[in-house]
Amino acid sequence: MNAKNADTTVETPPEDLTREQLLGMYRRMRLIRGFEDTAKERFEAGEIAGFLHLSQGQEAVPVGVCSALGPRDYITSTHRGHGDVIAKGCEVKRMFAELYGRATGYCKGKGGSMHIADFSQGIIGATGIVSGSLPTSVGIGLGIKQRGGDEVVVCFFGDGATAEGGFHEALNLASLWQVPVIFVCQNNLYGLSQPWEKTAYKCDLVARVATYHIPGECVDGMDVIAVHRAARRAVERARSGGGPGFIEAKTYRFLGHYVGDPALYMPAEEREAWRKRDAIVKLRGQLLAWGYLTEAEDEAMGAEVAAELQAGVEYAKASPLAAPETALEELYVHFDYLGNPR
Amino acid sequence: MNAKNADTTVETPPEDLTREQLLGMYRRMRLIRGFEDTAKERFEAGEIAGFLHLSQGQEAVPVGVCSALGPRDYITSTHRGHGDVIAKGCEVKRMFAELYGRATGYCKGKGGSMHIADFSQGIIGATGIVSGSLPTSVGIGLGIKQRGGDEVVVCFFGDGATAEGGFHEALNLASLWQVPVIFVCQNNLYGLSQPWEKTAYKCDLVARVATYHIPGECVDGMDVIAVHRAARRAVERARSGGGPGFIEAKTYRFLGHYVGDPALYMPAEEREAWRKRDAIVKLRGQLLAWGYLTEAEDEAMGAEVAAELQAGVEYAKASPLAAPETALEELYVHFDYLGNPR
Amino acid sequence: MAVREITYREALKEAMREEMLRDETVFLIGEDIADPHGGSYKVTAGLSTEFGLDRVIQTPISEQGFIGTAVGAALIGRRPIAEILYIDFCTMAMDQIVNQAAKIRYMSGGQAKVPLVIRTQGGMGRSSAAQHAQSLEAWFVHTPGLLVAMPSTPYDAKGLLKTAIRLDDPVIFIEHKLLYNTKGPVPEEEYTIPFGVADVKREGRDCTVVATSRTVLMTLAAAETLEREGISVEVVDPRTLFPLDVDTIVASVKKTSRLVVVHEAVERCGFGAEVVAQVAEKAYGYVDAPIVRVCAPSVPAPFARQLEDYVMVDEKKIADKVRRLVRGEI
Amino acid sequence: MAVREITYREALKEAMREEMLRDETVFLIGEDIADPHGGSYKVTAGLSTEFGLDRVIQTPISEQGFIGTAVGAALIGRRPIAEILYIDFCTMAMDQIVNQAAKIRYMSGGQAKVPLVIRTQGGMGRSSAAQHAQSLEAWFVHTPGLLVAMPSTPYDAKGLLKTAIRLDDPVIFIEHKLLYNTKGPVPEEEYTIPFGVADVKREGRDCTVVATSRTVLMTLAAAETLEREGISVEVVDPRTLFPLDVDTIVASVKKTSRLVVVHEAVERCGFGAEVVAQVAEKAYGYVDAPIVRVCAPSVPAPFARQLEDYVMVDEKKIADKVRRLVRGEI
Ligand SMILES: Cc1ncc(C[n+]2csc(CCOP(=O)(O)OP(=O)(O)O)c2C)c(N)n1
Ligand SMILES: Cc1ncc(C[n+]2csc(CCOP(=O)(O)OP(=O)(O)O)c2C)c(N)n1
Ligand SMILES: [Mg+2]
Ligand SMILES: [Mg+2]
Repeated sequence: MNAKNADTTVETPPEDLTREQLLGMYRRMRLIRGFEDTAKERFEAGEIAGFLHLSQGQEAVPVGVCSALGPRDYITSTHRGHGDVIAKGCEVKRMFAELYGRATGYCKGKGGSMHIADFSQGIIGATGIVSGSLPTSVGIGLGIKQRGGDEVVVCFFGDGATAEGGFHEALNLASLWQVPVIFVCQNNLYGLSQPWEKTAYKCDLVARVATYHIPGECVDGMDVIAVHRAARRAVERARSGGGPGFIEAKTYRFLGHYVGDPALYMPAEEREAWRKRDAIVKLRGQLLAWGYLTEAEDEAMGAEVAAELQAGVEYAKASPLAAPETALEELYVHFDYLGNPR
Repeated sequence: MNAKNADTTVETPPEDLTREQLLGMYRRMRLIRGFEDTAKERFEAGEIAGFLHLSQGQEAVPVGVCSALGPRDYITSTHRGHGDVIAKGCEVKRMFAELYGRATGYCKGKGGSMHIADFSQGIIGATGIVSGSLPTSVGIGLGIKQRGGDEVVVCFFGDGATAEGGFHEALNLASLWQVPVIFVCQNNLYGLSQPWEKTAYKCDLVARVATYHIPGECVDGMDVIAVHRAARRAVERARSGGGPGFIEAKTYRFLGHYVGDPALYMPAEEREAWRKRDAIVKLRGQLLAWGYLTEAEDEAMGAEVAAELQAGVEYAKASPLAAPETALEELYVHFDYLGNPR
Repeated sequence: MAVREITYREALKEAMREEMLRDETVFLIGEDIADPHGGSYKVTAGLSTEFGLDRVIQTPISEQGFIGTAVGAALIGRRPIAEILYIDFCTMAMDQIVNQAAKIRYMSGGQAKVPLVIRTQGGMGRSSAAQHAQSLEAWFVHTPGLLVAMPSTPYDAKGLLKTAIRLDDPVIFIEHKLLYNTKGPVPEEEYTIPFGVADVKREGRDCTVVATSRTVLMTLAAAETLEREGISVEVVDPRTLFPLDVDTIVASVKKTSRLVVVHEAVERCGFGAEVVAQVAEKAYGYVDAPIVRVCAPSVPAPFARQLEDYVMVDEKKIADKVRRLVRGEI
Repeated sequence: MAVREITYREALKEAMREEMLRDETVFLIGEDIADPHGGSYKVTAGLSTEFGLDRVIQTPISEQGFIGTAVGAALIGRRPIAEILYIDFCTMAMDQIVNQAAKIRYMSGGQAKVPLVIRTQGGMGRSSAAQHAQSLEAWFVHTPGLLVAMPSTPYDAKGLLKTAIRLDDPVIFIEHKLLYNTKGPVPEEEYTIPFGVADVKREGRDCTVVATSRTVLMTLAAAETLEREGISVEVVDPRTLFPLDVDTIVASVKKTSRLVVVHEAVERCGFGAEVVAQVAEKAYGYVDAPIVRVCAPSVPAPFARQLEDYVMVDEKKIADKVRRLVRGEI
């Protein structure tokens, strides 16, 4: 964490962000938190199948980053992607519909929690393969460059992904080709059960990435404004042809790796300490202090978010299940799954 | 190339190497050069099948490195591995036998130029997959550590391999586990047709490797003494439990990627300039200047090497071809190739 | 012989533990396998506590790196058991598995031994979606130099894993995510099961079903149902896909004159095709009906339960196919 | 139609060149494909000079990275043709091919299109040894979401590659290292060949041989020999392994009542097994002899000529097998 972020703790509101923007970010973070809490509850009630990798605690990272993006920009995400895709614009009702295996889900029940995509908003999708999205993101960047566009692509990944070969290959290619990709490492200090310092020996990621001549910043991932600013810098640079960027956001996963993981490997004191740094609480405090939010407004927003989530779950439950035989559809554009031409 | 190597150009003989050692290194370099020249000639005459990736120009690297190894130490190598395995102790006659597809070849005709191995000398073999040997070498290092041995393993690879994910994964694991592996990058400035600066953007390899906390040196690969000293430092450290090391040896491939490659991508002036820096010529000059070698001795050595090569080719040609049906043998230890138990 | 009922998970763990005690060169390597996590499917739980972190080595998320590490260690005489959590992630290490582990012995003219076991698991049934529910055994059976085991019961799991660990050839050892909690009898005493010996899990007269992994259990259940209908099914579990005990399969087909091959992997170019091809050649003239397969249709695994159920092999699909075949409706 | 004789290499290059001229979103990406090297098999020679280095993108040795790059670019509407120099090196990019390219459309519920072609080559015959002579098509046929083409002639190569480039689905396009210099008639005029349509390369009565890639040429030569002996062979070249034109194969087998399947890949779990399995199911009752395969024995490719010749499929091995089958000796 570097000094750049210190400014967000001061008492005067930031000059580079409007009240609306800040409230929007706050609401989005709450929506993510609420989505994750609701999903957990519904999963534990047995209504949702599969795995659920939740991101409570990390909300400031996707929201800080995606608030620096435009609607035509792209993101890619991971197994822990709910927050990323909500931050970029996914509607919770269609996400719930996906988790409930409904025809109205983003992927019509075929993808589930780990693979939510909304191409119409540049949400190219999440991959369940650790590091799998890094090379793909370079390709999106290359495609943008080829067509002379000014979009950027943000590639979200975890600290665990930095040990994979694809991390290195993607950085090297992005650097050689100077594509508009912003690599955002959500360093939540764990890759499944393994603490970050066991993944990479005394690693300073920003310094490692600098050997590819990719400018990087390490930011406090519990400070949405700090994340947003770092993202804005990287996005502006990439958009104007300045090539790839890198952000390491130090954050924390409040819960286990997946729902059901007792996470015995996370020391209780550590969990406590990070809980106290909750980015949502922090921003709330700032908004109140700056006079951007009253307690009453805050409560109203909470109710609104709760209603949206509630409605989302209802929408999902009321939607028709994806018909079983649709399992055989949408594999190829030009052929059915047996290879008969359409 | 750094200052450390400057000392090898002075007029007084080095104190850390005996005349015998230096003459041994010189002879070994000549043997490799002669092997490569002979193999090329025999290949062009149609006597040898497959590909031939030759290493004329690079001899100082394997010889400098392997002269710092003991017989129980290990090496792994690449598609361009003749020099590496000769430097570690392979006999040219059994190498020729391999190239000629004879039963007396190191791999009984099954491996060929790209896969020569001699487990009895710790020559674990060459892989034709660029970067394929890097993770394997970490495993050899780990195995050594597990059994409490004091051997080291040298992993030879090219500059091209540094763009592969396996490079990063291997460095990271070697660093985490502090295994006795010395990664030796023979940076001959080309990966097939692609110049090094197109492989990695402004890359300082030693600096990149330092981000894994692996000590590295960049040496003049045309100076066998400089290479040897860097290797000795790394070997001593690794042998005494100091963990992995890295050497980048700047060298040059005098010929094309494989026999038959016109290498149009290598500028003529560049080739000329590097030819003038021939490591064999340099060492010869030093040996003469230091009084370690007379012109007559040099000539005698040349004749001896030529005779060894000549005898090697004859041995190969006189050896029986590997019997065709042996193609079905030696796949499994416990089963024949159809799965019938032995 | 004293026999207890234990789970498939416990059977696997016992195999590893016994071999680790017997031979100090045996070690485990993989992601998240050490305590307190003890592996995501808990197969290795407790072993790092018992044997220490030098024998149960955790690795960063680097499949290419740690499989390569295991190959290298095996090459100098260590006996690594590497765990790839999902067979889907083998895609990250295919070069080390296929071009290095499988080929080094052959390429070196028999100099190398690669006493490596790669434990992994596959299969559908947990709504894990496309990247966590594949059954990729056919790739490895198609790779000369590898041995492939796929146990269906706790007994087989333990006996085959112990053999795998002792063999000097690389073994891909494929478990099933829905078998870990299944129970079965396992002797207290030490035993091993040779590779290449099929197990006739049920004898029958009317139709031979060759099934692998969890589909063996489904087939046994289907056979019960069919028995009540007067159809007698012989269930052959090859246990190792390579070496494959073709003799037992062919002998069974010669007896029943009908063959159905079952697996969870997608049908196209799956292991079942190889079984059919071997029988179509070696039992020609003995087969009195089309040879059919019950496999997943060739689509990725979908997420939603009803979609996954639709594509996944189950007892009913197997019973239907056998019934129709025996009745001459196919 | 004006028809010239050109090589397989030229046919491939023409296909790429024409499509690059027709559609500016088509681009090439791969190692060493640009001039002056122009690709190690020279298939792309000249294209970077004509289209520039933005359309013919050279990459460092990073198969995972550049295949992933191609996937990403395809996802936003570009049409990459990626070259993996040897199919053996696909092992470095299996995750991007199998878990990403093949599955993204399905996983996203049909939102994605992946108009990606991966050109690569396989096969034995050049003493390239174990890591440069594999034939791994079966892996990709076993992967739902991919299409797989394997042309045997210049005509097919050009027509199929043009189709592959225009399709919105990912295609694994597998060439053969010993076909590049073969010549054949190719029209001057534009044409394409649909995927999923087999080509009966020779009509015959006594035996159907399904062969792929270079083994089609070997089979045609064997058929000539056998014709002189009075044995009439029908040679079916599926051209695309998926979609597979089963109807043409089954119709042929129903006519000849005998089937031999030929490919260079190792036999065990190869593509041939799938063909046998389909026929054993769909042409049951029409086959009058064991169905046999002529493939490489399941060992890695050895280096030495005499060893490689021993394992490699050739005209003689094909002729022998067909002859014995037709004579009832198998
Ligand atoms: C290639 C691959 N290896 C292993 C896994 C199993 N796995 C899923 S998530 C995970 C941890 C990922 O850690 P990180 O990248 O830090 O992301 P986080 O879970 O912390 O968000 C692991 C090991 C996987 N999905 N893909
Ligand atoms: C994984 C893989 N990709 C591509 C190739 C093809 N290839 C063989 S050697 C080579 C160049 C290697 O360059 P470098 O590592 O610098 O070694 P050098 O040839 O210079 O010794 C390439 C691209 C390969 N053998 N393996
Ligand atoms: Mg993490
Ligand atoms: Mg090089």
